[in-house]
Amino acid sequence: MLAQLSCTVLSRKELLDHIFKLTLSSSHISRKAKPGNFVHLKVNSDAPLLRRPFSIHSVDRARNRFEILLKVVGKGSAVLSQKSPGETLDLLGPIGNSFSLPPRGREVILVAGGMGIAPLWFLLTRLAGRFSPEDMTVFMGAKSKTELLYADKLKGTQAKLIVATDDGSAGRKGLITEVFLKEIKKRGRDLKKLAVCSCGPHKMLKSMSEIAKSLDLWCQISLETHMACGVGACWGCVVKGNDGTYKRVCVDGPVFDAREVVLE
Amino acid sequence: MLAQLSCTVLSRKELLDHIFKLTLSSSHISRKAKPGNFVHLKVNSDAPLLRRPFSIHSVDRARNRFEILLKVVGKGSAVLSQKSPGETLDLLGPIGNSFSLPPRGREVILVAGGMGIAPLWFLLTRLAGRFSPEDMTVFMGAKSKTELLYADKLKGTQAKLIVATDDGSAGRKGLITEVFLKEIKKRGRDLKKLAVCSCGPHKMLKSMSEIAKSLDLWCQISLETHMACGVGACWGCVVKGNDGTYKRVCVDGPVFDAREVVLE
Amino acid sequence: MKGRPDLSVKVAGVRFSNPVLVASGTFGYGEEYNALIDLSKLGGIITKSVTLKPREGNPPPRTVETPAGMLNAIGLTNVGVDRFIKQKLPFLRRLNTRTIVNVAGSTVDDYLKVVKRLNRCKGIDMLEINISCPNVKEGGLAFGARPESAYECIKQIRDHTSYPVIAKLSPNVTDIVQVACAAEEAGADAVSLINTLVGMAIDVEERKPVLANITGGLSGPAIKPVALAMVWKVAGAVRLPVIGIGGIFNVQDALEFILAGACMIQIGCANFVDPQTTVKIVDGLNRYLKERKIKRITDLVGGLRTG
Amino acid sequence: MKGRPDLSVKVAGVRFSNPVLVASGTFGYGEEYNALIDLSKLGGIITKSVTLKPREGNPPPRTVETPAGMLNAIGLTNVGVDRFIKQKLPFLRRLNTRTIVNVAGSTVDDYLKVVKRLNRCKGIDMLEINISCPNVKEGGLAFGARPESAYECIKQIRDHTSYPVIAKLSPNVTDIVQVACAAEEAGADAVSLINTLVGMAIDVEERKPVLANITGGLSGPAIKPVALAMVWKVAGAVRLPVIGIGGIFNVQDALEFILAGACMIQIGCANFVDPQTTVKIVDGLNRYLKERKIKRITDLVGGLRTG
Ligand SMILES: Cc1cc2nc3c(=O)[nH]c(=O)nc-3n(C[C@H](O)[C@H](O)[C@H](O)COP(=O)(O)OP(=O)(O)OC[C@H]3O[C@@H](n4cnc5c(N)ncnc54)[C@H](O)[C@@H]3O)c2cc1C
Ligand SMILES: Cc1cc2nc3c(=O)[nH]c(=O)nc-3n(C[C@H](O)[C@H](O)[C@H](O)COP(=O)(O)OP(=O)(O)OC[C@H]3O[C@@H](n4cnc5c(N)ncnc54)[C@H](O)[C@@H]3O)c2cc1C
Ligand SMILES: Cc1cc2nc3c(=O)[nH]c(=O)nc-3n(C[C@H](O)[C@H](O)[C@H](O)COP(=O)(O)O)c2cc1C
Ligand SMILES: Cc1cc2nc3c(=O)[nH]c(=O)nc-3n(C[C@H](O)[C@H](O)[C@H](O)COP(=O)(O)O)c2cc1C
Ligand code: FES
Ligand code: FES
Repeated sequence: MLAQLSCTVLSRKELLDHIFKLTLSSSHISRKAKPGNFVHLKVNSDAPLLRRPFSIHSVDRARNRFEILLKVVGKGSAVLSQKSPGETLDLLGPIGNSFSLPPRGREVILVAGGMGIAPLWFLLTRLAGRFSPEDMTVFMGAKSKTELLYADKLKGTQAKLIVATDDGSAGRKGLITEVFLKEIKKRGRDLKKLAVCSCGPHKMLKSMSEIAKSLDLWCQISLETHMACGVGACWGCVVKGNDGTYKRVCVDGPVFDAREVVLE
Repeated sequence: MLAQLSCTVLSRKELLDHIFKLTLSSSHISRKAKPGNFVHLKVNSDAPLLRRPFSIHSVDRARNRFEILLKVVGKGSAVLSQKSPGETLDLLGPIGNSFSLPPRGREVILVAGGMGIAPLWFLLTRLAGRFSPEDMTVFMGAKSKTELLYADKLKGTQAKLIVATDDGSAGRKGLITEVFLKEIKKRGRDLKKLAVCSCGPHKMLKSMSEIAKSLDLWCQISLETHMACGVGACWGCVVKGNDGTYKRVCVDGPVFDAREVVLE
Repeated sequence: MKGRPDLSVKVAGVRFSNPVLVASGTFGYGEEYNALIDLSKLGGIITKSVTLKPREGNPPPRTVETPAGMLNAIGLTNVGVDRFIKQKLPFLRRLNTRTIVNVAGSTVDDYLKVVKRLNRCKGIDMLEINISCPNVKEGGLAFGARPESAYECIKQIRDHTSYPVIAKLSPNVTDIVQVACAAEEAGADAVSLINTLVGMAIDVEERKPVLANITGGLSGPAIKPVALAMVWKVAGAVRLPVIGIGGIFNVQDALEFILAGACMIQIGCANFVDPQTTVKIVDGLNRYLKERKIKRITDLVGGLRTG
Repeated sequence: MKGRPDLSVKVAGVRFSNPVLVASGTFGYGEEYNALIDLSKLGGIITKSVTLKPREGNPPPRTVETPAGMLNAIGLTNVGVDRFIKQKLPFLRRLNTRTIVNVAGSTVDDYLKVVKRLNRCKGIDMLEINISCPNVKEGGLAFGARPESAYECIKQIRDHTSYPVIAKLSPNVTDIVQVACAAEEAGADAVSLINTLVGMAIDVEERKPVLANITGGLSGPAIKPVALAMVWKVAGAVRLPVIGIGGIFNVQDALEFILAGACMIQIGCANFVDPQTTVKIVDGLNRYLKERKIKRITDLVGGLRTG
């Protein structure tokens, strides 16, 4: 499965300020990737030296291509965001485990914070056949309206969409985790019927993990850490399990049961 | 005189394979520069870190611009050669001493090896008013025809032009220093009437220095060394003088009396 | 020149098909890279440091990138010698390459216990003794920091194993030559250097060290000049084979170490950047020798002209 | 916050307008950079090492670039103390900034002779004693490599001058804290660290060391993590003011050193890359303090949270 590939950039689109979508050509990734998998991209410049991990955001098997969403937060992402069509990227992938499919009969809830939508969108497309839209809710959080990704696209999926922004400039005001918590509590339903998948900034996932633990939710979260090798060799990317052992985010994750990890 | 400037690249032209001419905008350089002076260019990328020195190749005071010739030999020159019009370059300059004008009445001989033409062309343009073309000879050496620079332009100056290539693919066959030596010996003239200015690869200048010493020629050579500061502060760029002291190529040079330096 | 140049090297009686090894801790137990390169092309694999008991290692964050390098404070995370033998060694044994087991411990007794268990195994070609891990007390830097303790540790191990022993040296010392000489006297069959330099990075926004362990070990191109100087000095001072480590990313780097006196080299964090690094270096060495009509790589070792 | 934040620092009774100094050997005698920056904006200028006799220095090549750094083996080229006093000091004296004279020697007696001549001068605010130059026998590394000899050298100087004395420490040691403590005991008023790490580069085509001196001193961003770890350790161990040096290229780097415990910092080879570095860092520190409503830079010193 894991392979080192040279993929051509097919297109590059600026979705929002500092947020880009790159379409890359690869039959291998498009065929093998599962939601939650990521690719480990060589920046191909002198600095930074180390590869950078990015979730696989969508695949198009018919056309042998896949997409990543990329937010510019530092030097590596800045260089990668400037790759133009025709250039090639050296990548390792697909890497990592993937979201387990929620058991049938559950209500599926996806909780995305900012760039967290990247793998969740891929997951959503895979769940679409298995769950009817009325059984799917997407919570989408962002700092403010200008950083809100995919609201329109998500509406198109017919899944229920709940938006929240920190400053209230779009949707409800507040942290998406608070909105999520309020919402599931409000509904008063049997929480055992929920299947939650979440991805977003570390702080948000920490909240999700705490919520999942306190309510004993079926909840998977996809984590982000600094990675060196990306293939399980260096043990640099670990997260603490609640059994006291460390797990590698790159190959034991990036998807973990939110109840089984200890985030600081 | 010395200033730190931000100069816009006005044009970039590939003269030969791996050899580029950059035109940069700067009223300061165009007004202050003398033949032999150089600029110390920031590469403006993470690697290489240190600036790179390039001779001022021509100036256009009227239009506030100057040119450099740049041969790609490593990473720094490669990055610099890719700067496109509109980009700016951070540079220090003009730096260094300059060629002394040959005393009137002399026969002027310029001996250029490869990129050595860069400062010598600037010198030639300044000598043109002072010496008549028949009193000027340019020896132009290159590895082979494909690396021969400026032969046409030099013909246009009406100065006598003698070309040599290592492989004989253009002009005479052999090292330009050998051709030069043969030529001045052949003429049997009073060597005291000659004024020689030379620039080129280290090995060539070493030969020139030996020739100048053995024949006691009036001969100036413009040296190249690795430079760190480029402003005389670090003492990293030194060449040994024949008095046993070290001279800084950046500020005591780059132009030296060929009889007064010891090249290894 | 007809035929391929001879890249093989013999160290302490063990023949390696080429001088390119992977450095401990950067290549797991080999299997992690099995999907990415043909492991049989490597001269040998050096395992992650093995300790007596399994170790979880340090809390995260454990790595941070720095200019032309990285800091790590993994903390010798490993499965412990027993599980190593049961779960990891069989895979390595099946490979058509040399296996060097890197051993770490906090007391000489620890080291000896690990070594004794390894003594009973098949498929191990050599031991590399880590007396230089800067990230945990148990990593042996206590031994590697002084010639006397290095001697003591290596000597004990020497007396308790018939495997060839490589002493892996720390650069965080005033005179690495003294430590190398102590290892030589103690009966080491080779020395490898360098392990990482102690370093640190600070998150200015949070006003906290980036690494949970506060300090870590610096590796990568940044340390290459330091490693090269040490290899050159040690190679000039000991009769043992010297194995060069530190920021080797391409064949040029590899040749620098070989010319400085290293008969073999180890590739560390370059594996992270490009898993093909080792294979590319082997190919590059072949090409270099061929182009220059040099028959054997061993003809290049220590071929630096300093006169 | 009203008004400008207070960037001034006082070390051994000497008040500096800000904590940004230029490192010895990278800024000549100040005049070389006079055309490029307003020297009065610097906290202070540290001169190229001054020795008793003029020194020509090592043969070229003396510098080579390495990943995120450079090696130098200048060899303490300098005009000697007498010409320094006559030709260089007057310029420095006229500047509205502090002057720190860096002193090097091969024997304690050498150092003392230089110091005694400097004792008679006006316009010198402090001495920095280079016991850490790796490139020449006379550069004092012999002293800086061991606590005992560092003590001896600094103590003698301390007894023969009333200038505040900074001991400039070498990173090429097993335990820099010991050397720092020795300097403290000997009566140093501050320690500065680090000088360069010993390194080497090889020209693979020529099979020769790139530097005529074979080895050189490594500086630049590559060594920043090493410098930072040492500054942090020393700052935690001595009561003296610590001056941080090593790969500081921007305000972020400067803040890392200050948080680690440096009350001042020195900018070395960053001056070569961008002569404005010092001035930009001073501006950056001002901005940082202002934005965070921190009144004094001294409030940040050692403000690292490691709990
Ligand atoms: C499995 C996985 C999947 C990811 N998927 C995506 C994705 O689909 N889209 C996307 O834009 N990003 C994704 N990321 C994050 C992305 O890898 C980082 O943003 C990127 O590596 C930053 O590199 P840089 O050089 O631009 O920034 P750096 O200069 O390395 O860092 C900039 C800032 O971000 C922090 N930072 C960097 N990396 C991380 C990290 N992994 N976790 C937390 N903080 C970090 C740094 O501490 C620093 O403050 C993913 C990360 C992981 C581990
Ligand atoms: C005063 C002066 C004027 C110059 N004028 C010009 C000019 O007009 N046009 C031009 O193309 N070049 C000129 N040079 C040379 C130019 O500075 C170097 O080619 C350039 O710095 C190489 O940088 P790099 O990063 O591309 O190569 P690097 O990777 O630094 O080096 C590539 C190879 O070239 C060698 N090398 C690098 N710099 C030098 C040097 N200064 N002397 C000898 N060998 C060197 C290296 O050892 C290496 O083998 C001048 C140099 C000086 C000192
Ligand atoms: C993530 C990581 C983990 C390491 N773990 C070990 C280890 O367990 N044992 C050991 O002897 N060296 C360990 N090292 C040191 C390397 O083997 C090597 O000596 C060092 O990284 C320098 O080489 P490099 O610059 O090529 O990476 C580790 C290095 C890294 C980067
Ligand atoms: C070219 C050069 C010359 C140096 N000369 C001296 C010197 O004469 N005396 C001294 O104490 N340090 C000298 N140093 C060391 C610097 O002062 C400084 O300690 C070192 O470069 C690390 O800082 P940096 O990484 O900011 O350059 C020199 C450094 C360089 C790069
Ligand atoms: S990044 Fe190396 S083990 Fe995960
Ligand atoms: S390059 Fe620094 S003195 Fe010439």
